Amino acid sequence: MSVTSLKAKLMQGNQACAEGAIYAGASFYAGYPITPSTEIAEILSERLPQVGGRFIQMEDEIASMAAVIGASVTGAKAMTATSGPGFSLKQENIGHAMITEVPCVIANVMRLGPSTGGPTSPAQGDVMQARWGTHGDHPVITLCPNSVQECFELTVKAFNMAERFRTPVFIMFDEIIGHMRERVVLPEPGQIPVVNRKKPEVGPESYKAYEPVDETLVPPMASFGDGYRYHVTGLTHDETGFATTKPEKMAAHLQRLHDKINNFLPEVVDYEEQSIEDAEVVLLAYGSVARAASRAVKDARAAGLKVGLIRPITLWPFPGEAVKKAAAKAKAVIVAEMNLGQIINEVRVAVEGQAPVYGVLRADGEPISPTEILAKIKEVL
Amino acid sequence: MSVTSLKAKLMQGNQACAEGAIYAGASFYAGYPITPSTEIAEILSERLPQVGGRFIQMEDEIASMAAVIGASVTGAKAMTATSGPGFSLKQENIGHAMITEVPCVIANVMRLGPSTGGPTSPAQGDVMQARWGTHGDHPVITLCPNSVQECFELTVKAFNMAERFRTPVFIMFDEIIGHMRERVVLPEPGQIPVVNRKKPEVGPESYKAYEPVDETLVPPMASFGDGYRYHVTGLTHDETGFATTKPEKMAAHLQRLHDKINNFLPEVVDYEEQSIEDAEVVLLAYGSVARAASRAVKDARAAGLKVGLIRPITLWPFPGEAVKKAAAKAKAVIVAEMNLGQIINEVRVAVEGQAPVYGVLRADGEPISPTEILAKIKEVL
Amino acid sequence: MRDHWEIRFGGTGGQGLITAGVILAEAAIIDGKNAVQSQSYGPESRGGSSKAEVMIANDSIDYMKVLAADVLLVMSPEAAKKYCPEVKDDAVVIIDSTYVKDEQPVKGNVYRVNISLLAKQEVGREVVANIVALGVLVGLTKVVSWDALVQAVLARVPKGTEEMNKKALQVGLDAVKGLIDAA
Amino acid sequence: MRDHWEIRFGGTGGQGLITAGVILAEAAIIDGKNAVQSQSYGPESRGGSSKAEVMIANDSIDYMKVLAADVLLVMSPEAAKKYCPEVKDDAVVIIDSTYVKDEQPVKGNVYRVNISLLAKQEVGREVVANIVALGVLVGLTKVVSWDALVQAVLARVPKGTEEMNKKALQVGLDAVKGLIDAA
Amino acid sequence: MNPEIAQYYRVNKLPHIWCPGCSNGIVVRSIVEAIDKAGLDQDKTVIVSGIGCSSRAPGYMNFDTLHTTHGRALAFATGVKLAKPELNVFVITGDGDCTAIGGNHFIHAARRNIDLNVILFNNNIYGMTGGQYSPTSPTGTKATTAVYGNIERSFDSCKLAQTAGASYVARGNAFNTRQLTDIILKGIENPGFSFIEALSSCPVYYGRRNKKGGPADMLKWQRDVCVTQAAYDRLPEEKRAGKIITGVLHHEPQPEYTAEYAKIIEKAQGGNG
Amino acid sequence: MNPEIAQYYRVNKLPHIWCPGCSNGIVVRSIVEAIDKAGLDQDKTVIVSGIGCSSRAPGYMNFDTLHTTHGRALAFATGVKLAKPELNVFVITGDGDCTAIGGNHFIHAARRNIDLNVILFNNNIYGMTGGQYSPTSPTGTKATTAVYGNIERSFDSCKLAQTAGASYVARGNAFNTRQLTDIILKGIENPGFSFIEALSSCPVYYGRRNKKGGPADMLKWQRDVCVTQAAYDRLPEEKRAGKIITGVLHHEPQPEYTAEYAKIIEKAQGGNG
Amino acid sequence: MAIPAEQLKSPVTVNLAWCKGCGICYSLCPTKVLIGNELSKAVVAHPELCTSCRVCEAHCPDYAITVEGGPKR
Amino acid sequence: MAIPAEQLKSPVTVNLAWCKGCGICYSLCPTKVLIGNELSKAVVAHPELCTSCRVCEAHCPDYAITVEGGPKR
Ligand SMILES: Cc1ncc(C[n+]2csc(CCOP(=O)(O)OP(=O)(O)O)c2C)c(N)n1
Ligand SMILES: Cc1ncc(C[n+]2csc(CCOP(=O)(O)OP(=O)(O)O)c2C)c(N)n1
Ligand code: SF4
Ligand code: SF4
Ligand code: SF4
Ligand code: SF4
Ligand code: SF4
Ligand code: SF4
Ligand SMILES: [Mg+2]
Ligand SMILES: [Mg+2]
Repeated sequence: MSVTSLKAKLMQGNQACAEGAIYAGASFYAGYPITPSTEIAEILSERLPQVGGRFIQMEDEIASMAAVIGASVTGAKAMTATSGPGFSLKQENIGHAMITEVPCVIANVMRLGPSTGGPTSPAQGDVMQARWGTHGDHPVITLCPNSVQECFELTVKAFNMAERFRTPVFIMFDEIIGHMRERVVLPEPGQIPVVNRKKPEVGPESYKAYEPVDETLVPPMASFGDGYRYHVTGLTHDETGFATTKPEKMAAHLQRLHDKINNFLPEVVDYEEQSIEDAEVVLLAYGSVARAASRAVKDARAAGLKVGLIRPITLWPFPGEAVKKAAAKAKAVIVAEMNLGQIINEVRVAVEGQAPVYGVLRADGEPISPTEILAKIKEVL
Repeated sequence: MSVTSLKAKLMQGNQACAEGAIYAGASFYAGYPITPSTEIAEILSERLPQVGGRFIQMEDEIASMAAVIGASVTGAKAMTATSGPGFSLKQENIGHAMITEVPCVIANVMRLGPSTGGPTSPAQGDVMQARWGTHGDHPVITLCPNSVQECFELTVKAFNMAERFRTPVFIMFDEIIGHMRERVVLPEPGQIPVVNRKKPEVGPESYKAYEPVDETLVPPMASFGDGYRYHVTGLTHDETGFATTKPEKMAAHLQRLHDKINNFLPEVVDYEEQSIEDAEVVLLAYGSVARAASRAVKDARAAGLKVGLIRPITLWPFPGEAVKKAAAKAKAVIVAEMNLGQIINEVRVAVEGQAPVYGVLRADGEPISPTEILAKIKEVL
Repeated sequence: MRDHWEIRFGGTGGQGLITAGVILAEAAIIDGKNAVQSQSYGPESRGGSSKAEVMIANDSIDYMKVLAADVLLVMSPEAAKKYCPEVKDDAVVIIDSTYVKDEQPVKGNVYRVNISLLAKQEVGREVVANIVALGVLVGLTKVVSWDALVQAVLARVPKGTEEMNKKALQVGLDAVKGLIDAA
Repeated sequence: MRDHWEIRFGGTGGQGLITAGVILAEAAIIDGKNAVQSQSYGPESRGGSSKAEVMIANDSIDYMKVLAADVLLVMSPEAAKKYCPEVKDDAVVIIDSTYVKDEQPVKGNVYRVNISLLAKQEVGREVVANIVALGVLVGLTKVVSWDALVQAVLARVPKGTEEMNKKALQVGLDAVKGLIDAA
Repeated sequence: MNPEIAQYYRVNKLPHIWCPGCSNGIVVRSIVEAIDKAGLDQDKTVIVSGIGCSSRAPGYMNFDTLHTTHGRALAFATGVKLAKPELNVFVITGDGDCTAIGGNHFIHAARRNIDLNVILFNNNIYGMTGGQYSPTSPTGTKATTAVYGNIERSFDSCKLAQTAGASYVARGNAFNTRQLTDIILKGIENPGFSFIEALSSCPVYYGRRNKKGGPADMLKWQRDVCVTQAAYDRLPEEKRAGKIITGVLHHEPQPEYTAEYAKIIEKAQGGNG
Repeated sequence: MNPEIAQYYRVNKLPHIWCPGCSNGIVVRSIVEAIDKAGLDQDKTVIVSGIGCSSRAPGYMNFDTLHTTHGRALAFATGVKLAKPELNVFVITGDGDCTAIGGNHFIHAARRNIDLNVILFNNNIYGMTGGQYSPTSPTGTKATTAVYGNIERSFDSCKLAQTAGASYVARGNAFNTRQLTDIILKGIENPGFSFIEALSSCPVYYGRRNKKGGPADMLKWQRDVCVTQAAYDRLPEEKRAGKIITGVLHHEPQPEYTAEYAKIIEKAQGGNG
Repeated sequence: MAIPAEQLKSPVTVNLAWCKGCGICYSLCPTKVLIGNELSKAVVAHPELCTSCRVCEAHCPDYAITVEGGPKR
Repeated sequence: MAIPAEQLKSPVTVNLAWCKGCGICYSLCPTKVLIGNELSKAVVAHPELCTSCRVCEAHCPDYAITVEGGPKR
């Protein structure tokens, strides 16, 4: 083992998320407890004041999301964490943060739904909701770790992307990842870069709060209290930030929300491939299921089967290009997820009929095992 | 004009929806006002007590959805209506109605989002949210009228399907359809069938609230107060209705939610085709946009272009088979919708790469015109 | 006689243009025709821009929005500016000269009528300007029968205001009598 | 010595099995190994079924859940019934005979130890049954070093209870001393 | 189980999931005893709850029972009652369920004075999620999200109910089961919104972390601090600190919502309401 | 516009979207006058609002302004204030926004006594959506969703604020602009949750349907029915009916949330707070 | 008839572009300085009667009135 | 030592399958009829002392105690 093992610790996924937030410079958390995400709140209620930050337990999830946005407009890096029922409740205000372009991080530790469902059962049933849970149109960035180490690292990345793209960023764990404990090695301060939002370089007179100043299309963001006296509204607005009903302004505004992310897909989209070069069967899995799939790939290869794995790290934007490319050479694509068919639709869009797409789908509170995946591989081959 | 024109009236889409509810036997409405759906509430606040029903303006949309479920378990046919922000807020309780299989109707008169967006601007930006707005997995039935006459008829149908399938049913208008007034001919009582939920035929001793008794997979539903003393919970439950964490029971329960609808797709899925037989360009559009598309088809045909239209009447389940079939013979598929790309994904899934799929997408508060669609047709041909 | 009419009313919220559109569409239904009325308006209750559109046809109506108007009524300078260019060459363009002073439409047959002032001075209340306008419009275009129009107006307006509204219609009609005869 | 251990603890909520799993995993980390601990539990705070799993390996650990256990500890009849069949043929199966009376595992090397009673009687508090169990388990399997175990226990338990917990470990170890030597 | 009360339980679902010593079971018993004493038709009685430990109660109660979403029980119950006013509707809710996430439905149901019997199981903590502070946790409480001590002030949910419009408000506790049964019974008899706060105890999360002793100690504490208004008034000044007033705190009949709605129907159908 | 107040407005956004005679503009003027009198740093002052006619006000006000979602202004404002306690935070809200959909955030912000200055524009109706009844519409009100007359009882939002925990509560009206400015000023000076109900008027939806006359008549009605507590007490019994008490209704300083939180930080960082 | 407003130096001025003709000012003006025109908008009819009390300014919801002099509010 | 409970006809009985050993009953029993066993569950140690006051039954959160006779509650 390398020397860094000196700093190795056993840490829970939720705890790693909380520590990742601190590392990324978070100074504000508002939330409402819900299994299986509660540890994130509990840990941050203790940790944030230690670093001069602030934690508040709000009256519900709607208020939590609201407070996060309020905090972020003052310049704070802010986050909340929840699970399905709370994620549903946050959607309206998530939409507000999307249209007002307020950076923040929302963690969803997924349990079995719909409704109260199985509060302590693992699931991956909210991944389509992450994409489409709000009314209206906007793209989303959604990260999905498959280890405790990644819980830490992707939380840092989530904050970085929130600040870079001026947008809410989701980080979605399944309950297994959130609750499991695993060996992690935490980076030193400075070891992982920490990104801060772009601030205006002009004075208040010439500041237009929603006017992009460079090719990123991301407008610099002044903090409330800095003297810019600007307006933030959830109505469609023009580059000044004030409400408009002019079609061309509305169109430009909503289109820019898309372009500021979609024009930078190579920077955003992240995934991992395993044994994909010659794969006749392409597996796709994420979160804890990806670890079962990874083992299934090894077992399959050991049995002489040409199987590979694509693991999306950004669920959204979805790494469709990689899937398309892999599918072009494959005899079959198998999507394993702890739900009754969600990301599989996105895979179908990417595959474009090049290969049949099968699912290993499960929504019963049980993890998907390598054995099940292997069985499916054998079935389709 | 036929004799029925004697009963012809000019009626607003939202009003037709309210009258459709009355026709279908609705006796309960709970809602919270929001543009552009408010007229449905206003009209029902006057109409319901006239027929012995009840209207309540709740404190918010969450409460409205809750009250609707509460009313329905007592045996009432219940509905609510809202628009994007309210639809977002209702999602958690919609999930509750899904998992508890409580029939009800939710109308969403769509305005421009995200967030407060453009309250009086037409849009079709909530159609993916209708499918994926809740956490967890379940199918949904979503109807989409393109005329005031259909606002009436599909509202009746929405209630019928809610009762038949024991599930919440969405009816989604865009603002244009909700607010426009058009000539309608209302049916006589009895002219359109009205469906009522199946009640238990057994006594309380042998009643299992969530055990299907026939191939419909829909369990008969006792009304509260009828002496069955049964339990309804948003937790995953077994056939008795009581919470369970047994994987096989959870799986069976969630799977049945899918099967009770997906096993009956021919009964559920509805769409309309126009000039599709020999179409080289297949248009797909719904709601008010379908009327622009319909005119575009006529104009194109007049110009000698082989263009046809598929208009989904059920957005969900999506008429993918019809699209697939039409795409097989087409050179191009064009999806026109008042959003930045929603149903187009579903079309891509159906088309499976058989033809390129183009969008005429618009989210600026302006309707899509036949001219724009025609231009696109010419561009892709 | 056209068998398909695209009619547009433009002005500001509070001028009653949507009501006018509804009445016109209802009159068409009474005449046994098909009609669709639609609108667009801002979030303001009063004072924002407001647009009402009516399609009238003998058969089915596909698209519900005006592409190029056969008839245009404008009651604010903004509306005049925006909508005057989007009319057919032979359109009837009615301008409320109380509010629209110097807009110069380049297409259609333009009629300037002091509609709002007439409403206030001849009928006594500016709120009936929309009804005066209907009198003008139907007088000029005969898109619906006068009887149907009167019937539709009476069915919509608050009880007790019937006479005032009938008068408003007449004031509108009278204002363009000469023009119609001349036409 | 195996280089990959799949260890499962089954019982009811409140028995501290998850804590036991965490301690074991922490001991493995102290030993410089890789470890993953996961669990599943019901919605009840107390009394529902509870399962903790620990994977210990020298290199990376793909899948975090036990497929077939190398070591199984069961502390309730339900857990015994459910998990005893899912072990490897040569597994170490530890049964808390305070609660599991007549379950007859068919696979593995079975050790019956009166863990909970020992905790109550020898250490004085039943809450330390999980620590006694760790003493038994590590005594039998040596999956982690004893020093690492002691260190991990002391790092987790509330201040002031260190001695009691050390004693609990020892009680567990002593209970199987004879067996180990015999093995 | 005593056969006197067995008919009101789904006995085959017992034992329940609550922790050893959790007082939820005690409070539920008072509810069913009050229902028994009131002679309500068991087939016409509905129990609605939200989410939380306490909100699991309906699953054990032999009525039509509706377990809803967190905080929303009162809104669901409003639908039940308005759609079928002949039903007797009870709402079982927790301090988090009723006064945190559900606070808005609470004040609105009270304002409408709709005929619901609401029993708030106040254990001063979020039990189900493992011990976070709630809006009724006293200032200074230790909780998993208040490791430095809770800085928030707490609601007096009885006062809130009254100010919002409840026509009947009472407070009881799990120790004094006779009083609790009695004030629930009086609430049933009030045709309007009846709110009963039942002081309960969560020995596992609230008790342990705040050093309140075991389950029996927590009940004894209730015995010691709870007094009726009359008894309080008799207490010498120096003994009043820390006392909690129990009993009926407010009772003032008001027009009931579904009864008023019946008049609307009459009016709409041409009566002269 | 008078230059005295112009600096507080985004003059280029005027005229505003409100209807002729809507009193929202009058109330906003009182707010900016109070801010002026209090001498607040305009760059350190934030105005937060929800959704509604009244909630459009921040768009016209020359500060950092945040127009949020319906009902949630207080929760957003809580985030603003807690994250940057040196800011002066105002919340502009409507009767629907604050007491219907936003009721829960209202009582919780009051409970926490967080230093926000909340001005509720109470026009007794949902103006923005065209005249539905609100939780403050008097019983009997006609509204688009109460064509048979409103059967609900209304909130006294001042009492609710006080019961929930607000440390400062006052009521004013659009007619008595001096008083209104004054009570807002006092609210600014209270370090804690300050709640000011400003009776406003919606001549278009509330006034017309309920036959309250024109804009000026509605203001005159306010003049006639509003009295201070002192004046009320001097009134003979028979003249008291229908009077509305205005002025400061409650003022009792309490620990403020962000100040208490500062102590938590100190404690966590090793101070002995 | 009164002297046309524009010919007097009036302490009160109305910004007609902002005035929405609500009638509040001329209803409340204690000395009837202001009246409504044909579109109900406020016009200064009797500037000479103005006491600079500022009631009109304070109650104009549209900030359309400015009164010079008078009490600081 | 007391006579084993099972040999006396006791007014109070404990359903051990439901008893969770919380200790409430034996803490509250005014006459110490009940005691906790090695797993803290309630056992009837002194049935002869029982006054059928039903305090134990009323406060058993698990409905594990039935007292025969005594006041109707
Ligand atoms: C929307 C939503 N948010 C959060 C939760 C998680 N949750 C379940 S119960 C509960 C609090 C329970 O506290 P209380 O109402 O006091 O009931 P108790 O468990 O103490 O009886 C919470 C936060 C949830 N189920 N749903
Ligand atoms: C979630 C949501 N529900 C409903 C609405 C529609 N809506 C906008 S403002 C409003 C009520 C406004 O009333 P009030 O708060 O009293 O403000 P006013 O317009 O009277 O000033 C409603 C219901 C909305 N925008 N968002
Ligand atoms: S956690 Fe607390 S409230 Fe919940 S069952 Fe256990 S003791 Fe009762
Ligand atoms: S609708 Fe009413 S509250 Fe809204 S701007 Fe008009 S008058 Fe004011
Ligand atoms: S108060 Fe203002 S808006 Fe109203 S009439 Fe007078 S100047 Fe015009
Ligand atoms: S300042 Fe006073 S007197 Fe002068 S116009 Fe205004 S209200 Fe009238
Ligand atoms: S009170 Fe009930 S559960 Fe508790 S020890 Fe006694 S019998 Fe057992
Ligand atoms: S009935 Fe009374 S005396 Fe008898 S065991 Fe129970 S508490 Fe003790
Ligand atoms: Mg609680
Ligand atoms: Mg209002």
